[in-house]
Formats: sequence, structure tokens, C-alpha cells
Amino acid sequence: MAVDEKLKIELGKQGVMVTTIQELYNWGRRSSIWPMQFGLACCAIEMIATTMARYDLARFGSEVFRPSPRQADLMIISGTVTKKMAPQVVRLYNQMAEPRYVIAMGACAISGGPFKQGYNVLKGIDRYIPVDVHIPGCPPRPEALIQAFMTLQKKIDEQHLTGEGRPRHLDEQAPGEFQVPEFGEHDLDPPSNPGTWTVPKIIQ
Amino acid sequence: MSSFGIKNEKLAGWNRPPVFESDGEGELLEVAMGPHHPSTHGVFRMDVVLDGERVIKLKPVFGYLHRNHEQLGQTQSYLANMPYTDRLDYFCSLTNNWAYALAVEKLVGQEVPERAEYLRVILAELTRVQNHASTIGFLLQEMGASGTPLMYAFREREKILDLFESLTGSRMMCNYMRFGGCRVDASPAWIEATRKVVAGLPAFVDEFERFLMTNEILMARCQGIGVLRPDLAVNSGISGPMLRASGVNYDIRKVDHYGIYDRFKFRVPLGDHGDIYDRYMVRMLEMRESISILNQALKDLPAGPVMDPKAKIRNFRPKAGESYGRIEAPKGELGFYLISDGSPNPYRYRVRPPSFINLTVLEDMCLGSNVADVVLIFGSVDIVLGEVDR
Amino acid sequence: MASSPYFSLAVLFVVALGFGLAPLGLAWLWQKVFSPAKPNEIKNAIYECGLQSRGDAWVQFRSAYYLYAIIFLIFDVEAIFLLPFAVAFTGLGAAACVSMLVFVLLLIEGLAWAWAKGVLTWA
Amino acid sequence: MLGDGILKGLAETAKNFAGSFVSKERMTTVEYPEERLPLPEAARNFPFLVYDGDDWEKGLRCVACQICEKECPPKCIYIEKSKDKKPDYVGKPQIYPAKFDIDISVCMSCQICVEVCPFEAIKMNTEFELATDDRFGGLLLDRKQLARSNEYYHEIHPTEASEVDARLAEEKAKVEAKAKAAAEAAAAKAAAAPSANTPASAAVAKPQAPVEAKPATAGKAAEIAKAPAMATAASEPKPVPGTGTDGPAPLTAEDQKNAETPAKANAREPKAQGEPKE
Amino acid sequence: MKSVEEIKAAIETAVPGAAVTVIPNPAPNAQHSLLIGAQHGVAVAEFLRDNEELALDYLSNVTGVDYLDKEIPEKVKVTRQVSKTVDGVEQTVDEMVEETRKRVEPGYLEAVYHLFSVAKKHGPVIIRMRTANRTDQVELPSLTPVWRGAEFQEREIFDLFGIVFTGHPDLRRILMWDEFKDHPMRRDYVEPDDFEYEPTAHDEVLKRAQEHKAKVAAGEAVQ
Repeated sequence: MAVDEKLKIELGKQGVMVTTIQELYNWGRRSSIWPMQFGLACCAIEMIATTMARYDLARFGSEVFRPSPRQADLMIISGTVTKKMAPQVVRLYNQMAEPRYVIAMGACAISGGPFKQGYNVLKGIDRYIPVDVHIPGCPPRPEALIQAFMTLQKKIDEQHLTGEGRPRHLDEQAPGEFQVPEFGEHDLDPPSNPGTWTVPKIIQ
Repeated sequence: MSSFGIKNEKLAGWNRPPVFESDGEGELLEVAMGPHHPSTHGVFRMDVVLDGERVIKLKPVFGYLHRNHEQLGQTQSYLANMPYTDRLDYFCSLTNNWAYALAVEKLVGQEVPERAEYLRVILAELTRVQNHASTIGFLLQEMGASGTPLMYAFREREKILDLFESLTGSRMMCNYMRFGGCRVDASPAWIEATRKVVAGLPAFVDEFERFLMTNEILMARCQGIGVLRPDLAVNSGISGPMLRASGVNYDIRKVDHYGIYDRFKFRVPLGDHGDIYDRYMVRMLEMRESISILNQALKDLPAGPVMDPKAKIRNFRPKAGESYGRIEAPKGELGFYLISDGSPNPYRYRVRPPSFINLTVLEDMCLGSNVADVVLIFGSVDIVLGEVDR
Repeated sequence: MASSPYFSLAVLFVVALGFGLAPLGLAWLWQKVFSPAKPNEIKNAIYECGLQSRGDAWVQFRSAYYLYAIIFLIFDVEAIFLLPFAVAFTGLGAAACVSMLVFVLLLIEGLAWAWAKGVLTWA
Repeated sequence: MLGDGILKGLAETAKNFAGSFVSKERMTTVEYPEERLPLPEAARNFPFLVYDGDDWEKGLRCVACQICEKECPPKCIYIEKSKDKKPDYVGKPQIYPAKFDIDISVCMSCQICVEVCPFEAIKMNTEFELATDDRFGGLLLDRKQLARSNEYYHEIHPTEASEVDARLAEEKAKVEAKAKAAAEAAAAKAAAAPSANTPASAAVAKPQAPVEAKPATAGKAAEIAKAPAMATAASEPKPVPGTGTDGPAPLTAEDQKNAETPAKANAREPKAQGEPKE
Repeated sequence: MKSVEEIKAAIETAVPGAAVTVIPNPAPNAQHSLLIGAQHGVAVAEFLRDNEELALDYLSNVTGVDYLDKEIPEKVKVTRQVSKTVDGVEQTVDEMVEETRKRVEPGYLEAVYHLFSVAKKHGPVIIRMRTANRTDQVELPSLTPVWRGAEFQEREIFDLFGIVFTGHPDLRRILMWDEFKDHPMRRDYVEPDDFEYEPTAHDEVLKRAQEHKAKVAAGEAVQ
């Protein structure tokens, strides 16, 4: 049962703060998303530029870039995920603590981008791990990364604690483990994780 | 040659007591400073064998960002390769463009109008300044000064990126040069804005120098660490600030006389110990030289066309032949080797990456030093993974 | 019982204990009710820069490292013992001084061995 | 003495800290959502299709010549030609793109499509707030989402837009002048020799480009002339996936005949650049 | 600096028996190169480095190039039995017939070395070495003992082209992962069918997508 807005505003005027556990929980988690220090290629430089003085990412609670996956709850895949790097990316994602989000930053992380026709480039990281926000651009501007942060924060705000709208980490059925691909003789096997990657029907 | 006037030699690190000989008690620990590591500027892996803290063996492992740049180069047309060169060394996209344009111009004997040559020099030197500032910022970041020098360096870099964006349209991926000139002419307002930024650069370098040069921690941690002998450097094909820090006078702007660098008066800074501190000093002094080149180039920038009218952009079919064009990129000698067989896409498209070859001596420099110094030595080599793995 | 002098102290102690344990209990309750634990062996594997970690970290280090720590420990504890001796020094006889001297010299001998072994030269 | 290097460094940061209260120049942070940096004029993010007038369907300048599709390095443009024709801004019936998709999850915003487009039909947009969580629906922009009006183009790239308009207007004037001249010549001929047996040249008054017209080289899509001649490149028909037909309807003979003239190589005069952000 | 012909002469005098031929470069920058026999490679390299007049002590670039087998059509006169009716009688008579037969010229893998001199500051001397063919004899002498700069670049050529450099200190794959089997930069490399749905597929990307669809229809590949 949500508190109805008008009552909330009235009480707010008299200095009484009314909230639900869900709002408090979501507010707590979205205001301090600690990204993992995980730069792959050119988009990593734009990510660093976003944390620098001019486009200050610290204003969104992401001041600290944690090197170790154990203490990070957001993985910004900034750059090209090659087939040699894919098992490491998926293993790092597995090793992150459970409420974890993924931002696929840049064309290469979403779909292989300009290097798509190559033999060593993974065509998009959402073959192996679920991606929450995609940022197109090559590289996307620092403001675009901040706007993606705000999109992710809105998305966290709308999450419910129970019922079917609840996020992956509160849902027993949601898979906690994502299969790490092995190095095959010609390509990674399996080439994609069927659990998270569904090839859409050909639209044309 | 005195080592840049730092008088108190006793502080200089290289007269330290002999390295502690391991008495063979402890076992060796094999650890991977792997693809995901805060100090490796991206996805680079070093398999290190440690005896306590001392490095016994170090094997670099590449390929985590191998984006098959050369194979794509051979399937695309000459023009379509130009935006891909921005993604090679993604700190200095304009010098990559220039190296590729130079190689193709050598392939077909294409001249470049005066104003385009001047614009190329101005943009290349701006790229060199922002690359060296960022490199020093990252080097200090790895030394522990987390943030402050990097913030100062990036504040300066943002100003230069604004210039790139207002001229070419993109901050980092300029895709600006064509075979036979540049894509867009620089408006007088842009020239004025460049003058203003260049006027502010000496103050920034002075501030950086006052900030860092005589800092005891910097001297204690950098002097005498990662020493590279000049003969090993030349034999290993090292190029750029690392080579000059070992005292070898080899700057391609002076050797190859490409572009119009002969018209500008600038000196080539050399180090004499070849350690991290000399590499840091060579980069600081190169920034000063670049600023003097910028001032000279901005002073007599001629008017005139920016693009040679006869130059073909689309449907460009050079006759059969090969060409190797190289320039002095901020990280070293960046070369493009093109073999053409008359078809619109090159038969063989090879990039000579300075960072990749500068890593040949990483193990020689790191043997016997502490793990913490390996991070610094690796930072002083200044590599970018897009260029290392291509 | 309410008037015993220590009653307020006990209340304070209980409140402090509760203040400490309540969030832990809440977190444990939350975890049991809302977010199910999903351990798996990839997640619990050793983190080594994204790779499967080869080799073992339980390695016999060079003696210099732990000896350095032990020596620091010795002199730290010695300083604690010297403290009461120094405070009551004026009222003590010669026997106390001699025994304290034996105690200090014994430790100095340990330092001499370490110095000879070269543990202290850090390089 | 030993610590003076560090003290000098601390003095430096203290100066900057104190300075940040006084001088505007030291306050570098831009609070993005509230306070935005004005994008410089040449900024480019993703392409968009320019249309004249108000109806985007009719006003599209693109004539589906597929040059940008061939020249695009990451190959992220997909064009399907239309069967019928619509009059373009000069009034000459032209093919228009039935489908024009750009996959912005692949596009590397390198503006080569703008450079090679001979019809000023595709320009670079400066919109960058496109983060979405739906990869295939949200990041594949079709014709409708790509179309922007010419006024919008004037908004984001003022000098470049006005220059392009000047060029197009001048071409339009030249074509009309030719058409008028051809019409008078035809009327004069009809008046002078009413029984003239040679019909006027084909309905389309094919103005002769001032530049000497060399026959187009056969083979691959030859380069498009910037000359005023209305010309479409003869490009090999592209098999339409999934529809099973072996290819779109072959180009009408009249298009085939339109020999384009490989004019001087430099397709574009240097674009003057607006002044950058202060 | 000495011209290519002078260098060729100098090499032939210094290293007797070295097979050196000049490969002209038609491009205007006239960077001609010297093709060197594989068995004398290291000797010639040491000469080029240690000769004081040349002093080529700086190896800038090592490139691998792959030339496919070329089929050269040739007009060949061959006598063949041809049945012809001579004055009404069916008989076979051999007769000169001209036919074109395909002569397959074996392709080769090539390593190109660009040498510069730091001491004398003079420009590129380019030497090339070619393997016998593209399949089994793919050995070339490694020049890492002469110039240490060639170490990583030769490993990259071994990884992407498959030239085995004899004498290289540690010849392993450098860019691809170790379990990778074939050499991806060769002209005849077939990419794994790593199908990815592309909304804007056209030309060869479309061809690959249709091949994949055919394969899925035929049931070999998984969607």
C-alpha cells in the first residue's frame, strides 16, 4: 500500500517525514552506486573524464571506483569486449556482490560497434550477462554517461521489494550464476549464454 | 650532462645500498597482475613471479583488446580506415590520423597545401601536450597521489578537447585529416580560441612543475628505478620519450623532416639516467617545446585552401606499390605500412605501434625491483591498449 | 534492586548492546525474508584479476618480513613493561633495577641477532 | 631542508583551493542536468535526415542513392528504395527511401556519410541523451525517427545550414533558368517549325552540366558529381532480405541513362566553422 | 645513404652466397626493398647492423604479408587426338590444339623488415624474406638475436600468419588465446559462424546472415 501523495505532502509541510521501506531501500541503494574500476578501451577514458573535475560523477554518489568486484555494485563495461576478454568479464560479473547492475557503455559493448565484423570481437556483452542500460555513442559524451546514470537510478527507484516487479537479486528464481565461456579452438564455446541472450526474430 | 640541475645527489635514488640478496628461504609466489587491475591502464596482464616483494620474472600477456584492426583495414576502403585510426591510440587521435594520411600521401605522391600543414602541426602539438599531461597525471595517480595531479591534468585536457570538438566535431575521435589536407578549415574564431588556450598552457606547466618536480616522494620513488641502458633501448626498437630519456638523440621530427617541422625552432630534451624520473622530466620539457612550436605555428599560420583540390576522397584507388610513413607520435614512432595492389582497399595494412614495441624491455627494467615499482615502471612506459593490441 | 548504584550502568550497557546488535539482526532478518542467498562456486572463487587463480597464496615468505613484525612486537611489549617500572622508579631499590636491566639486555641481544642477520636493512 | 618539495606542492593546492572561491575560471565543475555546456557548432553525435517544408514524408531530400550505405565504415545504414517517385525540391521526380534504418548501436559517428552525400540529405545531430535499456527496439532508428526539419538543422548548425541552403537555392535557380531556357527554345522551335518532327527532348530537361561531361565509368557505383546535373548513381540492385524476391524492381531506364559526370574530386567546398564555445 | 643497388653489392661482397634481389617499388616514394634468401638471413642482418657505413642499429617495423597461390592461365600448344572425318572416313588424327591450362604458382608468406640507423640518422632500408610455400615449409630465421625489437612483432606474425621463426627465444601466440588453432590474418581464413542478428545487414554481412539462416534451416547450426 503506498502512502498517498497528498497526505505525504501535507505531513511534509508540518515537518513529518513519511516513507515506505521500499522507497527508503531504493533511495539508499541508488544514491551510492559504487562502480567497478573496469576500463577496457576508449570509452574508459571518457568514463575517467566523467569522474574528473568538469563532469563530476561524485555528485551522483559514485565517487569511489572500487577496483575489486567484491565491493562494487555497478559494472560499467566501457570499451570493446574481445573474445579473449569475455570469460574474464563474465567471471568478474559473477564475483560481484548480488545487487549488481551493468551499464553497456559505447557501441562496442552493446553490439561490437565498429569492430563488429572482426574475428576476435564479441558482438555485444548481453550475450553472456544481463545489461541494464545501453549507452549508444562511440565514445558517448561524459554527459551521456551521467544521463545513463540517472536512467539507472530511475530504474532502481521503480523496483518493488516483493511481487513480480522485484529485481533480480530479490528473486529466488532469477539465476545467480552466469556460465563462464571457455576458450574453444575457433571461437568461445558456448558462443552465447542461452539464459540471458535470446536472438530476436528477424524483423525484416 | 648534469641530470637537469637537481643538485642534491644524495637524494637521487641510484646510489642506494646493494639489493638485498634473497637467501633462498622463501618460496616464489606466482601472481597475475591481470587484465582487470587498477594499475594496468586498461586490459593488460603481467604474469609476475615474486620472491617476497622482489620481482624475479615478469611475462607480459597481450591480446585482451585485439580488435583485429589490421584485418578490418584490409577489407575497408582507404577513406573508411581513417575513423578507425582514431581508435588506435585513443588519447592522440589526430597524430594517428596524420601518420595514416602521411603514409597514403607517400603512396601516391600527394602534396598538402600550406595551411593544412600548419593546422596539422598545431593539432599534433596540442595532442602531444594533452597526452603528456595525462600520462604524468596517471603516473602520479599510480604513485599514490590519487586524484590531485590527474584532476589538474584533465582540467587542461578538457580545454584542449574543447578546441578539438569545435574544429572537428568530436572530443576524442576527430577523423579530421584526409589524403591531401584536412577536412574542415579552421575559422578565425577557432584560431583565436587556440591562442587563448595556448597562452594559458605555460602557466599550467609551471604549476605542474612547481607542484611535482622537487617533491621528495616523487624523487625517492622514481630516481634509479626502471633504468634502461641506451644501447638496449636502441636495439629493442624503443622510440619516443623512453628512448630520449636514456640519452639517445632520436626524434623523428628532426630525423625524417616530415611535415614542416624544419621551419620551427625547437630543442629535443634528453635524459642521462634512463630511469622513471628522466622519463617524467623529458615529458615535462617536451610539453614546453610543444608550446613554443605552437606559438611559432600560430604566429605565421598562412591563409589559403585546406584541402588539395585534386585530392580524391571517395573511390580512391592508388596504383600498385607500397609505402611506410611514420611520425613522432606522443608515445613514440607511429608508422603505417601500406601495400596497395590498385584495388580500393589496401592489400596489406600494417600499424607500427610504439607502445607495443616499447614494452619489449618491460621485463628487463622490472627485474629485481619491488612490485610497487613495477606499477610505476609500467606507468612510465605510457602505453595505450588500443594501440598495443590493435 | 532499582536503587543499587550499578542499575543505571546495567541499563546503559543493555541499551549499548542492543544499539549494536539491532542493525545486525535487522540485516539478518531482511536477508532471510527478502533477498535469498545465491552462492555459487564462481562467485566464491578467489578473485585474481578476473582469471582463475593458479597456485596457492599460502607461501613461505622470506624471513625478513615476519621477523620485522616480531621485532616490532618485542619492543612494543617491552615498552609496556618498562612503563610501570619508570613510574615507580624513584621508590625502587637496586634489586629492581638489576632485574629490569637483565630483562632489557635480554631483548637487546635479540635485536643484535636480527641486525646481524640483516633483517633490518630494508633496501 | 627535506620537506620543502612537499610544502611547495601543498602551497600549490592551497592556492588553487583559495582561488576557487574567487576566480570563476577555477570553478570547472558543470552540474550536468541543471547546467549544461553549450555544444560547439561542429559537434556531431548521430546522423539525421533533413527534410524541407513541414511534411517529413514529402520533404525528405534523400534520393536513396545508397552511397552512404556503401561508404559507411561499420555498415550500419540500411536503405530500401521506393517503387514510385516523388518530386524533390527542384520538382524533378526522384526515388525516395522506403526504408532508411540506422543502427545507432553500431554507428561510430564518424560523419563520413555526411561527407560523401551529394544531396545534403544527411547531417550530424547533436542529441546525445539516448541511453535506453531496450537494445533492438530503442537503438534502431527508422526513417521517421531520423527525419528532422531544415529549421532544426538551422538551430544546431547555423552557419553550415545557411551555407547549404545558399548552395541549394543557387542550384535550384540554375536548374530553373535552364528549364526556362529549354522551354523557350522548345516553344521557339515549335513556333518556327510547327511541323517539326523531332519531339522536344525527353520530358525531363536534362541540363548539360557546365563541367565537361565524361561518360560515367561503368562498373561499381561511380562517384557522384556535385554539379547541378540531377543524377542518381546507377548502383547494382541490392537483394532485399527475407522477402524472398531476387531484388527490388530494376531501376527505370530513365535513371539508368542518367550518366553522372565524375566532376572535380573535391565534392565539398570547405565548410566555414562557427566560433567555438568561449 | 647508399642506394639499394649499392647495399645489394655490399651485402654480396660481405656475405658470399647470399641470394639478394632488388624488389622495385613503383610508388613515388621509391622505397625499394631487398629480397634476401632465408638461409643467409641472420648473417645479412648482422652485417647490416655492424657495418659502420650502414649502421642500421634500429629495427622499426616487422610485417607479415600473405600471398595466395596464383593461377596463371597459359596458352599451351598440345597435340590431342581429335576425331575428324577425312574425305568421308571417320579417323582420329592428332592435331595441334591450343588450350589454356591453369599453372598454379605457389603462394608464400613474407616477413618485411624496416631498418633505420639511429647513429647515422638515415632512412629505411627494407629487407624481405619469403617462405617456400604457405602450407608446410613456413620457417624463416628469426632476427630477434640481431635486433631485440623484433621479439614481439615476430611473435605476432607467428600468431596471425603462421610463419615459424627458428631461433626465436620464446615463440608463443601473443594476441590470440593459446587454444586458438588457425591463423586469422591469412587471406583464406574462414571466420567461425558466430552469427549475430544485425538489423542493418547488407552486402557481404547479408550474405553471411543468409548462409547462417540456410545452415540453421539445414539443422547444423543452433540459432
